[in-house]
Amino acid sequence: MKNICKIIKKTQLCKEVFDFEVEFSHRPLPGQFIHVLCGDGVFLRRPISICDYNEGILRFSFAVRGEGTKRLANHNEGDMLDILGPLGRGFDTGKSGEGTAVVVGGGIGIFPLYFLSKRIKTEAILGFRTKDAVIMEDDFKSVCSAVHIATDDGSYGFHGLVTDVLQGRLEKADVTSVYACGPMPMMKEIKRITEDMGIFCQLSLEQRMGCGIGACSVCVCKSKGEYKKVCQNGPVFNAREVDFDE
Amino acid sequence: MKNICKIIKKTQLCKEVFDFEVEFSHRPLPGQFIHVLCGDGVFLRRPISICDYNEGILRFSFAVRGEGTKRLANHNEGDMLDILGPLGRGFDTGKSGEGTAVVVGGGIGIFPLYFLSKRIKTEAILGFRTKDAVIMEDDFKSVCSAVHIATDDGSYGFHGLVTDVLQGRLEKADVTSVYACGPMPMMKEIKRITEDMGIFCQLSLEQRMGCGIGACSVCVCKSKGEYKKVCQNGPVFNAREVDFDE
Amino acid sequence: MNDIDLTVSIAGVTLKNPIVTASGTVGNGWEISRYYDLSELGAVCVKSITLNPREGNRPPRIAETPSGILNSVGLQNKGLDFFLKNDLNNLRKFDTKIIANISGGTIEENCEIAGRLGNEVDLIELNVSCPNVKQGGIAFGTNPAMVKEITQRVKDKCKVPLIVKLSPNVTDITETAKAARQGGADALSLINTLIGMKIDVNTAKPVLANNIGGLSGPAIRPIAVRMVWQVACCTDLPIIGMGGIISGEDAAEFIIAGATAVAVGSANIVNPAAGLEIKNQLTDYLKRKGIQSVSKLRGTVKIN
Amino acid sequence: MNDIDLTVSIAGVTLKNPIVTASGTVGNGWEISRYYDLSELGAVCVKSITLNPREGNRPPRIAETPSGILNSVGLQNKGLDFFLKNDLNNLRKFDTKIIANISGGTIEENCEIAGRLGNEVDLIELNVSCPNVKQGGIAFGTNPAMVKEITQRVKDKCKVPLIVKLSPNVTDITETAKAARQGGADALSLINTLIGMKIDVNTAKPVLANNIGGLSGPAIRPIAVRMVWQVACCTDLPIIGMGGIISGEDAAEFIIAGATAVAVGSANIVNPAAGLEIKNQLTDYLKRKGIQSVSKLRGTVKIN
Ligand SMILES: Cc1cc2nc3c(=O)[nH]c(=O)nc-3n(C[C@H](O)[C@H](O)[C@H](O)COP(=O)(O)OP(=O)(O)OC[C@H]3O[C@@H](n4cnc5c(N)ncnc54)[C@H](O)[C@@H]3O)c2cc1C
Ligand SMILES: Cc1cc2nc3c(=O)[nH]c(=O)nc-3n(C[C@H](O)[C@H](O)[C@H](O)COP(=O)(O)OP(=O)(O)OC[C@H]3O[C@@H](n4cnc5c(N)ncnc54)[C@H](O)[C@@H]3O)c2cc1C
Ligand SMILES: Cc1cc2nc3c(=O)[nH]c(=O)nc-3n(C[C@H](O)[C@H](O)[C@H](O)COP(=O)(O)O)c2cc1C
Ligand SMILES: Cc1cc2nc3c(=O)[nH]c(=O)nc-3n(C[C@H](O)[C@H](O)[C@H](O)COP(=O)(O)O)c2cc1C
Ligand code: FES
Ligand code: FES
Repeated sequence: MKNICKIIKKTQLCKEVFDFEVEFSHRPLPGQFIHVLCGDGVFLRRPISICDYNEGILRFSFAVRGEGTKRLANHNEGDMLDILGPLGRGFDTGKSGEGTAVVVGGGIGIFPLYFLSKRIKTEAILGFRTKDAVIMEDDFKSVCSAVHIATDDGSYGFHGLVTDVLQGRLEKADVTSVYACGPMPMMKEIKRITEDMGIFCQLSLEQRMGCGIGACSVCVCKSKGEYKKVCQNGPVFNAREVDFDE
Repeated sequence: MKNICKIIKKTQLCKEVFDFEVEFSHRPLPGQFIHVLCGDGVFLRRPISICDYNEGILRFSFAVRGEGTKRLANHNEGDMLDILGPLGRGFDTGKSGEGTAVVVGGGIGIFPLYFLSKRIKTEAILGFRTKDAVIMEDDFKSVCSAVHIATDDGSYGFHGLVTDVLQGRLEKADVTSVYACGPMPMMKEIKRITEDMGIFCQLSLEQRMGCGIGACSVCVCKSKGEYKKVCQNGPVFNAREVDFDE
Repeated sequence: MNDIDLTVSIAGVTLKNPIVTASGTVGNGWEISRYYDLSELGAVCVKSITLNPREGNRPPRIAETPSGILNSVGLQNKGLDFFLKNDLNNLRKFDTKIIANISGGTIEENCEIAGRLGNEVDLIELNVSCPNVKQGGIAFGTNPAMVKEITQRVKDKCKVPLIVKLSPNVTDITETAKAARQGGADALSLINTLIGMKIDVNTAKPVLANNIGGLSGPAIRPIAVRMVWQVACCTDLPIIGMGGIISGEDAAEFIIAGATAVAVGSANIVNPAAGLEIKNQLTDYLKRKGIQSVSKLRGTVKIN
Repeated sequence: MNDIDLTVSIAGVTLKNPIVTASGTVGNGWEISRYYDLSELGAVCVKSITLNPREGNRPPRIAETPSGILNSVGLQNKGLDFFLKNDLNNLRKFDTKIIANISGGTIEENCEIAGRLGNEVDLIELNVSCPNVKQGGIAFGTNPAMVKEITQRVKDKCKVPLIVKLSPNVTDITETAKAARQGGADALSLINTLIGMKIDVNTAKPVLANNIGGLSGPAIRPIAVRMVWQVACCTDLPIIGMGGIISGEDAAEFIIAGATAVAVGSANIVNPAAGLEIKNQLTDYLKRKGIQSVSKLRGTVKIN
């Protein structure tokens, strides 16, 4: 649904990441996303994950990457945003009841995982480039039973990849489900690891989008040999069904 | 010259007319204009007359017409504007020493005449659509020896055209120069009247502009059988030299 | 709004208003029907249909350009059978006309699709101009002789009026327009997308996996208006005009230039309710101008 | 900035950097030289020159379109004699190359202009693609055989290298590019403007008094990049790429696509210092990417 939403809170999480809270009347599910008009001069909407939802207030966070997110970041409290959503299929949390669930996020991939972590019992493994880019650690700590941070340069937490941390964590054999969102190489590796160990795993994928509602067929990824629409059939897919080597 | 200028005052003169004061370090002449970037999503600059200038503060007023002026009007005090100027050739005030000068403005044509009226002894004849559109009457009263207002619908002042008022005023035979700015039919009529009576007259013309600096040759008007650039050879032309019937 | 007559006729088929969806931008109607009632539209034109399912090009398939979109979907669709069995029944629930856009890779394939569509749909739009496929598509669409031949042969199999969709990637669009007319087209639609490319300067790689794609959106509107005007000047066939329409006034611009109906494409991608909003804005425009019937607006351009 | 080598060579003429002004957008240099030193540019390409003075089309001559400009100046200029006597001497004061863009109405006129220019300028750009004049212009530019012939005959009279400026209003730009090469062109420049039209829906009149005009600006950039890439693939002639360049990264995009130099047009109209700013931004881009010489960037597009 199309909504004109008032920004009620704007904060800056780190150098290039902003956090908005907007009035929003539709209740979303973890893993769903919104599709936002960024302002004059930017034609297409930009997809952003829902980071949290609470009694009519939707939270989303985004990194400034190009023209769209730059224009979006120029908005201030009190401004109105044209938002489409909630869109897409979220995480399947049915499978995570029995054992421990782990969410694995890399960079801007952590945002949808926070909303998910509030709903299920989980541990978090979060990866960042460097210490200054580490964000939302306290948020995750308040909802997860454990939070492991990794940085690429070792300036904070574990020195290395989230996939290394995950591999270590899985050795305990108590983990029954993994939910991940992040850059492609990370997702590919997590698919491999969880498949090898027979662990249920869902990935939230990214693809360049047009409509965001399943009408234009631009946002596809290969799943079981077929092109599926990330905006409609995803963004969350079962890791097993994603074909990365396309 | 290109200037990034801070808006220090924004007022609304009537329903669709806004008045801005900006910091501006180049001293302009009456009749010159500025060329303003209106904001994201508007590609070309928009030409606006200089309405006043005082110790580093430039004033301009504009009516909201289309996309450009709409975006411009969205700016607030404290915002920065990218302004080119002062541009063009202003009014020739040398000729107005001897007798009485009259400025004749129609609608948005009144703005450059205010700056001019501050510099020379003059009476003003100002035309508007209707009473609610009458603006800057007090401004002109404070600098002109007399101010005559005409409205198209007779809701305020004289019921009729500024050219009728002018014709009446010229009967006294003390007027030696006329400066006019307004819609084409008005300008054409003023050229005819002043030519018939042998009175010195200058017109400030409008034409759709590109560069505003004389480089792209789009903004022409016919003058003495040739296309002249309004932005460079004008916007002020001697009425005698303007060929309207093109 | 009821006092204004919005009906238009395309080759004997009456549309309740001139607003049509442009092929490929609303899928087959399922998704946008959640945003408004498709019965509000003059017609729905579906995503290009091929005989067999097509998987389309590799992603990324979209890039944003100044006031425009580049796309390289490449005719992904589930094929004719699926269309006949599923999409069509859904579309029939709405009180609107159905235009089947067909995009076979060969003349024969197009003939077969047209034949099998029979009169299950209200109109057939023959896409001879898709820039995103290797065979067929644009190869037909830029050669007047080919346009005439394919039109003739497909028309022969059509039980409903045939619209030919023209490519703007030509030196002279009046040539292909006239060729389509000679081939027996009942109406023309234009423009399809212009071929474009965008390179990511950080990676030196084209943003689209297909390297090139079709440019649509407001950026191309001046080109589209010019072509609609040129074609309207050289033929009496009804025209469905499109290319960058995002408001009711844009729609009016195409109708003034000579279009009988207009299609909304990229605007749907930005705003799923675009079709409905543009219809309402066009109605407001007609009211403001005191024009009682949209057909009175058609071709009223006053050339300087 | 001195450690980066910006020099490029167009048919043996060395430009100190790849930034050129596009014809018609900076007049003959007088005006923008008040905004920056023209010696900062690789070359200045002047407004199209005709043998005799031309008054151009009636105003209005410009309209804004989404991310673009429509213009219908129609080659207003003071003629060859005035250029030789006045503009040329002024331009010579700057340490930059001079490109004379010539736009005669007939082959003979172009030959005469080229002959009389002799080697007073560094390069001649033959405009066979102006959409705003009735004879000459685009009629030459869209027909490969004509392009070849005019190139041949003008080349014959040229004492300096000849650049042929191609029209984008064609089905296949590689055809006209190859024709120009066969005719003996030393370099190619592309693209000129696309033909467009804008109608004021309040008056139903085209905004331009000339009804149609040439579309330029960022809106057409994806089309221009595609054409530069296509032409670079089919010929070894140096290319001056243009169409919607407003930043250093845009300039880089054209060079990656295969252009040796780039021309800045519409950007000058919005910002008189555009040429200088784009040059500086391109230098920053090269530094950021660690590319020592701009010629190393040329044609580096990694096709998917
Ligand atoms: C389902 C989904 C959820 C997302 N959630 C978030 C989030 O919570 N926080 C966040 O910071 N980012 C998120 N992203 C990525 C975000 O959409 C892009 O960073 C953003 O679109 C970049 O736009 P831009 O104009 O700033 O960059 P540009 O690179 O200038 O964008 C150019 C075009 O590419 C597209 N694009 C660029 N990067 C991406 C990308 N990674 N994924 C999809 N499209 C892209 C843009 O949408 C635009 O159409 C999400 C993406 C998807 C698909
Ligand atoms: C020298 C000069 C001085 C001016 N001074 C003033 C002033 O002090 N106050 C004021 O309100 N207006 C003034 N104008 C008119 C003002 O420039 C236009 O109203 C404005 O450009 C409209 O832009 P828009 O985007 O809102 O309208 P649109 O109609 O959407 O503009 C579309 C295009 O047409 C051009 N255009 C439209 N109307 C005019 C016009 N009347 N003259 C020139 N170009 C036009 C625009 O610049 C733009 O390129 C002046 C014009 C000129 C040439
Ligand atoms: C994402 C996308 C997919 C398209 N797919 C098709 C298609 O399958 N068949 C077709 O004939 N045209 C297709 N088009 C072209 C549109 O129907 C239309 O001709 C073009 O986009 C111009 O209109 P617009 O500027 O309003 O989008 C597609 C356009 C877009 C943007
Ligand atoms: C106002 C204007 C005038 C132009 N005049 C000429 C001209 O006289 N000769 C010519 O060859 N091209 C002319 N052009 C085309 C430009 O040189 C250039 O090819 C085109 O604008 C595309 O580049 P751009 O998008 O950077 O403007 C003109 C363009 C504009 C906008
Ligand atoms: S973005 Fe249009 S189908 Fe997914
Ligand atoms: S606006 Fe460019 S010459 Fe006047």
